[in-house]
Amino acid sequence: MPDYPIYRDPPEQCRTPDAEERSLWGRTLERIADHCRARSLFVLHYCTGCGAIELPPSMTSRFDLERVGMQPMVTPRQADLLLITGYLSVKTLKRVILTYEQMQGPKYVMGFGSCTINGGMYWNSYATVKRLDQYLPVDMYIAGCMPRPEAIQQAFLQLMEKIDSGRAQNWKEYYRRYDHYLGEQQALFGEQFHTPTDVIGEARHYSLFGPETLGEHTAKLAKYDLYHPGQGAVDALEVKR
Amino acid sequence: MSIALQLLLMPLAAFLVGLAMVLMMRKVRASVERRIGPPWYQPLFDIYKLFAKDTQISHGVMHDVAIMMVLGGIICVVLFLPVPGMSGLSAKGDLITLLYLMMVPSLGMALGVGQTANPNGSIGIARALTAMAGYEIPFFICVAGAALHYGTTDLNQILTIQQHGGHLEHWGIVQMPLLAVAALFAVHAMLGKEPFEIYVAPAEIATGPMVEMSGKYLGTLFVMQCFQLFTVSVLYTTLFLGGGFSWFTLLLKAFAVVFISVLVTNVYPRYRTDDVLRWQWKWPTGIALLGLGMVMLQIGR
Amino acid sequence: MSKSLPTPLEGVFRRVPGVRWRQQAERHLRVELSEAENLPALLALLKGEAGYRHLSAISCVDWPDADEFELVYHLDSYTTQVLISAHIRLPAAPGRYVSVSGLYRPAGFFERDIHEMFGVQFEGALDLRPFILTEWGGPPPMRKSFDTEGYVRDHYQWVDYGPEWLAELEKRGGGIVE
Amino acid sequence: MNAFDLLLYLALATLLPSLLAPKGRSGGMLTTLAYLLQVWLLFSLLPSVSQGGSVAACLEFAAFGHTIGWQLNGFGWFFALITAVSALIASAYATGGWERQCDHASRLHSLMALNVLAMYLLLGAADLISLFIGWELVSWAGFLLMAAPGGQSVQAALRYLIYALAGALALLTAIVLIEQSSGTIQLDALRGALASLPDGLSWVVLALVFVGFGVKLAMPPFHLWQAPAYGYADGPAAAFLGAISSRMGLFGLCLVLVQMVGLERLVGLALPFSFFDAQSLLAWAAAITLIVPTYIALTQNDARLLLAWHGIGQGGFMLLGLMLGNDLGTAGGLLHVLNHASYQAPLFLAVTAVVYRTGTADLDRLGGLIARMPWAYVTLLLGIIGLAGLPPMNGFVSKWLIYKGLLDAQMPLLFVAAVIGTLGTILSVYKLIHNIFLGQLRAEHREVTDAPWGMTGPMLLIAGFAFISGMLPGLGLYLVEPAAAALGLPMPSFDLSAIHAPNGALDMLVVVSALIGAIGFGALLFLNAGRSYRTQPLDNYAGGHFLTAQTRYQYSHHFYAGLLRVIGPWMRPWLVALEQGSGHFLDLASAASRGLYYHNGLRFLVFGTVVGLLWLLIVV
Amino acid sequence: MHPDHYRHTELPPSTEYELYFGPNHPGIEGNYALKARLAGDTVVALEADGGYLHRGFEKLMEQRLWIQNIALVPRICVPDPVPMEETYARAVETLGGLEVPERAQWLRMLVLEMSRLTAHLFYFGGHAATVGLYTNMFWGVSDRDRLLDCFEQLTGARVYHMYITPGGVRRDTPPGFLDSLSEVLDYVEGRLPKFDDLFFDNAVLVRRATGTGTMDQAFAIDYGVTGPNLRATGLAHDLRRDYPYLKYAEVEFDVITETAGDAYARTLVRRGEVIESLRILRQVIDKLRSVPGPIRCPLPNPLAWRIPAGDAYTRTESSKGELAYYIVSDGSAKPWRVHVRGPSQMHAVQTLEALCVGARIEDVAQIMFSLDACPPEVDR
Repeated sequence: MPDYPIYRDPPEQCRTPDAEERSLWGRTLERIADHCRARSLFVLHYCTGCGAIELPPSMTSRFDLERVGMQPMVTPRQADLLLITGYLSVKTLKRVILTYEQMQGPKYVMGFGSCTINGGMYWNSYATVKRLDQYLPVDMYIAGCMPRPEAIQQAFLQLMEKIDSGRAQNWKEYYRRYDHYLGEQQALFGEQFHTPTDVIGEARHYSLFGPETLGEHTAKLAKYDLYHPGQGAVDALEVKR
Repeated sequence: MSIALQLLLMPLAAFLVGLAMVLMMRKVRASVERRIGPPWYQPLFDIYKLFAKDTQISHGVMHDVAIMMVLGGIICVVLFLPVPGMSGLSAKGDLITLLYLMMVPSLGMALGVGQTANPNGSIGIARALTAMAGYEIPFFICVAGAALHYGTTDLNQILTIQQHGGHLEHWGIVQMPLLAVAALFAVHAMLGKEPFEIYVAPAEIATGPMVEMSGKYLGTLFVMQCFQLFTVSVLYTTLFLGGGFSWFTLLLKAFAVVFISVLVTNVYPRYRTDDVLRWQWKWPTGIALLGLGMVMLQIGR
Repeated sequence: MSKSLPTPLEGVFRRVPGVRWRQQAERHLRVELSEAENLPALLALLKGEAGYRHLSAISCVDWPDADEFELVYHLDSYTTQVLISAHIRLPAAPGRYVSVSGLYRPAGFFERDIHEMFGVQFEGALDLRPFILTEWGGPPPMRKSFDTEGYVRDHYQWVDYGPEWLAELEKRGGGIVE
Repeated sequence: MNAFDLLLYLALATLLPSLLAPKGRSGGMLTTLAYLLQVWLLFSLLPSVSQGGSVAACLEFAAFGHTIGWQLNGFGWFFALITAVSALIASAYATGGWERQCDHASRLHSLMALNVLAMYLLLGAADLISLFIGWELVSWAGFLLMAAPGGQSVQAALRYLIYALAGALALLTAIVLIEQSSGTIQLDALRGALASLPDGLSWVVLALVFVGFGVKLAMPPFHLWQAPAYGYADGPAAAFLGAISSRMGLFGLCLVLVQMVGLERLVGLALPFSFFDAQSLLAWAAAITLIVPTYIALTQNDARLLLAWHGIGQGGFMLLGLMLGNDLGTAGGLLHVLNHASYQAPLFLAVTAVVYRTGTADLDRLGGLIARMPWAYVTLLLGIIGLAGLPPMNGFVSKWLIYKGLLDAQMPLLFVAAVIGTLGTILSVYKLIHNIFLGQLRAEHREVTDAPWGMTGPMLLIAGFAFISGMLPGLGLYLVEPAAAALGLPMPSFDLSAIHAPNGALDMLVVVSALIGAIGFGALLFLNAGRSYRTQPLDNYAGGHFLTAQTRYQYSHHFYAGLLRVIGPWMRPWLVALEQGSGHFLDLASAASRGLYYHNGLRFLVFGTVVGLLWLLIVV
Repeated sequence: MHPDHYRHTELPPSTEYELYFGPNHPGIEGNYALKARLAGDTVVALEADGGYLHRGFEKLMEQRLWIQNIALVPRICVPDPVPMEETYARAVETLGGLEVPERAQWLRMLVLEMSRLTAHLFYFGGHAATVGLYTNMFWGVSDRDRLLDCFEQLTGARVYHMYITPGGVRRDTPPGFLDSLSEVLDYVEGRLPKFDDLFFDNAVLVRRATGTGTMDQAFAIDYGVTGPNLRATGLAHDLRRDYPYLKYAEVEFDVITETAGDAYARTLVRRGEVIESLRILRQVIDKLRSVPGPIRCPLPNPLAWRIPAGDAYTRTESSKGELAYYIVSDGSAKPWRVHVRGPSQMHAVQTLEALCVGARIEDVAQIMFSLDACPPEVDR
């Protein structure tokens, strides 16, 4: 049993320091940006599980999520919002982690359905992971199996509100606590697990470095030479499957 | 108006009009699909959000330079396109220059996408260039016909000829109806709408050129879409619809051109790459050649 | 047991030794082969002479008490329209059998599936590379000996759901009865 | 002794260093210096050749009752300048590093010098005989240069030789015919002299001249030899040949068609039973030269062949412009000769730099080199923008002139043909740069670096010139002016940056500044919009999969599959069969001639002479 | 020539390259992956890669009571869940010797056909989206929503209804349900001409779908293709008619066939089946107005329900093809073994791999959607 609750509010230090460092002009721009971000959510088109079946109804004519500025996007690069639509098999989780890391911040993760919270009805399945926020920082959960379009909309609206008010900063936590998340991932996939993305380099580049960005788990990445992408890296980047 | 002010105002106006055109496009699409569609600020918010992304991925110098080329190229094109009250630099470069300048952002995008080293992107570019070979041929036939008809390639002169007397009879579409029709087909393909949307084709190549574009890179492509809608529709208006005496008439005509295009696009699937060529080389090209023949006869007489 | 057997089947069953059949349900024959190695011959005859061109499924059942795997081949014919389920049993120890994918292409998928879920080896199969469990390190999960709850406990964390009303229900002797 | 004499002697002397110092780089350096001197000499000739003047060489002799001599006018001077500069760049490039990998560097230098000398002799011809002498020298020198690397290049060069022999014979016949009909061989005296020939004879002369010079221009149906012959030549030699060599054909063609026959006569020379006159026929031949090789280039998988095929196509552009006879067309056609040389040379040199480092020009075995060879990329990029004719490069200016000329001449269909050619060019140059420099970096090229500065410098220099002369097209047009004057063709009014036309002008300085300014604005916007992180190539979208170094995901082969599905069938059935058939025939003929040549040189000479005499007998 | 920095390696030229379709790709139905090896724009080889949706259903069902499994089975195939419930329930009934009351049988047919309708409407949208006709997707999905409302009215859930239980159904029709359903059916029928205009008669679609992913009848039978995909090759085989279950023998309907066997034929077959489903539904509604009776047979304490030992193999014609459950009971409170045979197991792996060879990039997604492959059925 983990000793922290499933829902964790974003740590305060994630947002405030940079907000205070910024000038009035910078804060105003950031405020406008948050406003725009909330009203222009690009959802990644990745049907990770069966919850995806209620997305087309939410997106299309009847509920029309474009009314609130959401539209599906194809590749992780373009998207802001990753929907984990239900249970995650181990095989999918690997892809989801890569996909998440390939998304560009600010990025948000939404867990769909009970199975992302505690495994749901697949609690004793050998193939699915039970808790999503063990591996990725999650911004919003929708309970239920299967969540109804109304619930989905409600969650989206709440997420938008959270973004608008500047509280949806969990994506920074992934950089700040990368060692923790990597450790959880390695525990599941094996010690040699790594993605071709350079999370640590990005954290350094964007000043998102935190006390837990580096640690014993990230030390294992050293041999893949991810910190200095270039000459040798291409050789080593090979995922054991 | 001083030229410096014009150089500032022309891109700004083009951008704003382009935003409105994108909004109209999305609204029309929504109503065809029986839904409400985005709020009025949506295109602007999308672009602002993309430019305000905190992290973004670059695949190399060319990827960055490409974005600058795209932004610069589209702005530069607008400077050569006369609009009511502002002729910009259009006296220094004519229709052919304009059409060639329009290829600069495309080239920039092609190079940038190439550096992202994604096969989807490369296929997308290969398809886009192929489609270009498809629609540019009829379009250039129309341009040749129009240039012969007006006896000039200077856009200001073309506008003067058409607006002479303020009657419809001098409009390109009245004088050269076949060319105007063919050019409309080509313009539709130039805007990359279904059934000629092969180079984006999300279900096949995952949006092709845009596949590795994040944040401001993608935002630039959104901006490019705004400018492209403006440029193409205003160019068509200038060549065939008599341009505009005022901004109101110009926008009325330009929006009508885009409206026809977006109305058609929503009821067609996309053709395969080779079918795009076959279609473009059959119908618009054939009509354009007929129209060209008529222009030749007129000139000969 | 049943009397009304379509004519081609009668002959086919007679020509393969060790075939016992009975009507399991309406238009569903259950065929048991005492010798597992006779199955390909039976399938070949069924396909060739009785028009059984459709292999509906191959099911595998683990019988750990007998140390056996049971393979069930479900066949259908678009002409006679009588379903046939042919049962064979294999010793679990080597867990080997011959592939029938040369006869029925769909067998390729089912054999691949059974191979990764039960660990049964099919000789001459089209493709036995993992399909679903490509990133799986454990034993074949569908075997009865595989303890899925134990595996889950070892590999995943989950939040226990123990509301008070359930505890009370259990105290009163409710809940799941074995 | 005037500057032209000096030039010829210097060109002869340029042969020496590489012959005398076959080892080491001093020979190459001296050769390069000699080319530099030649360029300087040519510029010093500019005042005397402009305004239709000319400079006669003191070298002359008498034969066949005529005085054979050499005299350089503005037209020849224009081509000679391009020749000298191309040779200078190629030689500097070779000396700068390329020859380190080459076991026959001195042979290359001396053969290139021989080529330059031969071209001077051709370009400075004062009469038909010296023209023929120069022509033959150019052919043979070209052959030797093409065949220098050995191997498959010899085969290609022999193919060229077969064509060149046939062309030479046709030319000889034409010369005899002209001499017979006009009674003189002096080019000055022949100016407009052929305008009064009867129709039938005019057609014969035209056909013979077309064959004779068209072979060098590789106009269809004589297009088969050039691409392999240039493509497989040594890199610097390929750049030199590609930049200028086949323009000699254009020179000859213009000499006869424009100077002797005159475009007015061509217009009046109607092809019986058709709408065509000789001018439009030639223009259409030029358009076909523009389109067919360009779309053949699209299907090439070897970077050098692709470029060589484009060289043929661009020749069509030049001829098209010159056949128009109006001011814009003339300026465009001649300017395109200069502009083409200025981007074709860097293109070949950049590709050669890639071959120098990677050992291959196979477009399926390259990719992603932009990270490793950025300067070669820049060169190639500037080159392809020029070749595709997009602003801001100079290729755009000459193409713009030709387009405008076509519209002014009311030839919209030829305009469309030119556009079709340009579209094909854009397509294939993107394939070229994509397959070499963009996309996935191959594992074996991970440690490749840019070519040494000795190579990179010259190619960047000439590419830079292509950009500058695009921004200031007046630079090139000043050089074109004497040529047009010598031909007696009109020129548009222009200044350093702009070309004036009443119905649509072009001010490249404004266009380029606007473009650069706008790109600068874009850069400001880009740089202020939040930082980006440079990631490594495997961090890439693959549908959620993990890419590995072993995955081959470079899309290079069959790049325009969709397009080729449509135009492939048009090419395939008869055209390819014909091409292959004639190609095989040529190979057979060249093999036979090689056999003869290798086994008994004397017998080969006798054989060649007999064939030539037979030909003369039949014709005359 | 021996360049300075040239290191000789044996890397082959990139005449062939790899392109990954999925799992994160809009051209993929669900969470599934296709690895294509391409030459130019032509597929040289295609490898299906499944297991992204693997939850180990068959194992899970061995761990749960007979009655608990009702909650699991619909989740095996999301777009068309009702046949899963029906097949499972019928297998349990066969094993346990349960008799389903007549009204329950009609109710089951009602939800089965409604589910087929929703699946086919979804299919129209999906197929259209792969070729870029998004309007059709919006229309199809929103029209499907009307049927989901009916489901909600009847079962209380939109997607996972868990309506069919062994021995009957969970609840009877609420008042006014049949009328509102009839209205929806009329609405859907009225929409069909619009779909014809937009989709089936669209010249561009016909151009794209004709001749794409063509299989002949022998190929289809050889690869175990079933359902509408098989009927599109001209073989009139339908389990509802050939092995009638429930009351299918008592309703009138036609088995729709096409002969071309390409993507367009498969779409047309489904369009025909929509009409047939409407026909069946109307007959069922009429019956439901007249047939009274209980809606399920009496069951023992479901938490201690033991099923006699034995095995059963039951098949249902789902919207995608032949769906079958093989259930073995050892007489305990839980199934000993459940094997799910989904039609997509045949369509999405071997058939798709074979059909895509020689196809073009443009058509891969279309071929997959036109087979109506459902990955969760494959992965279970």
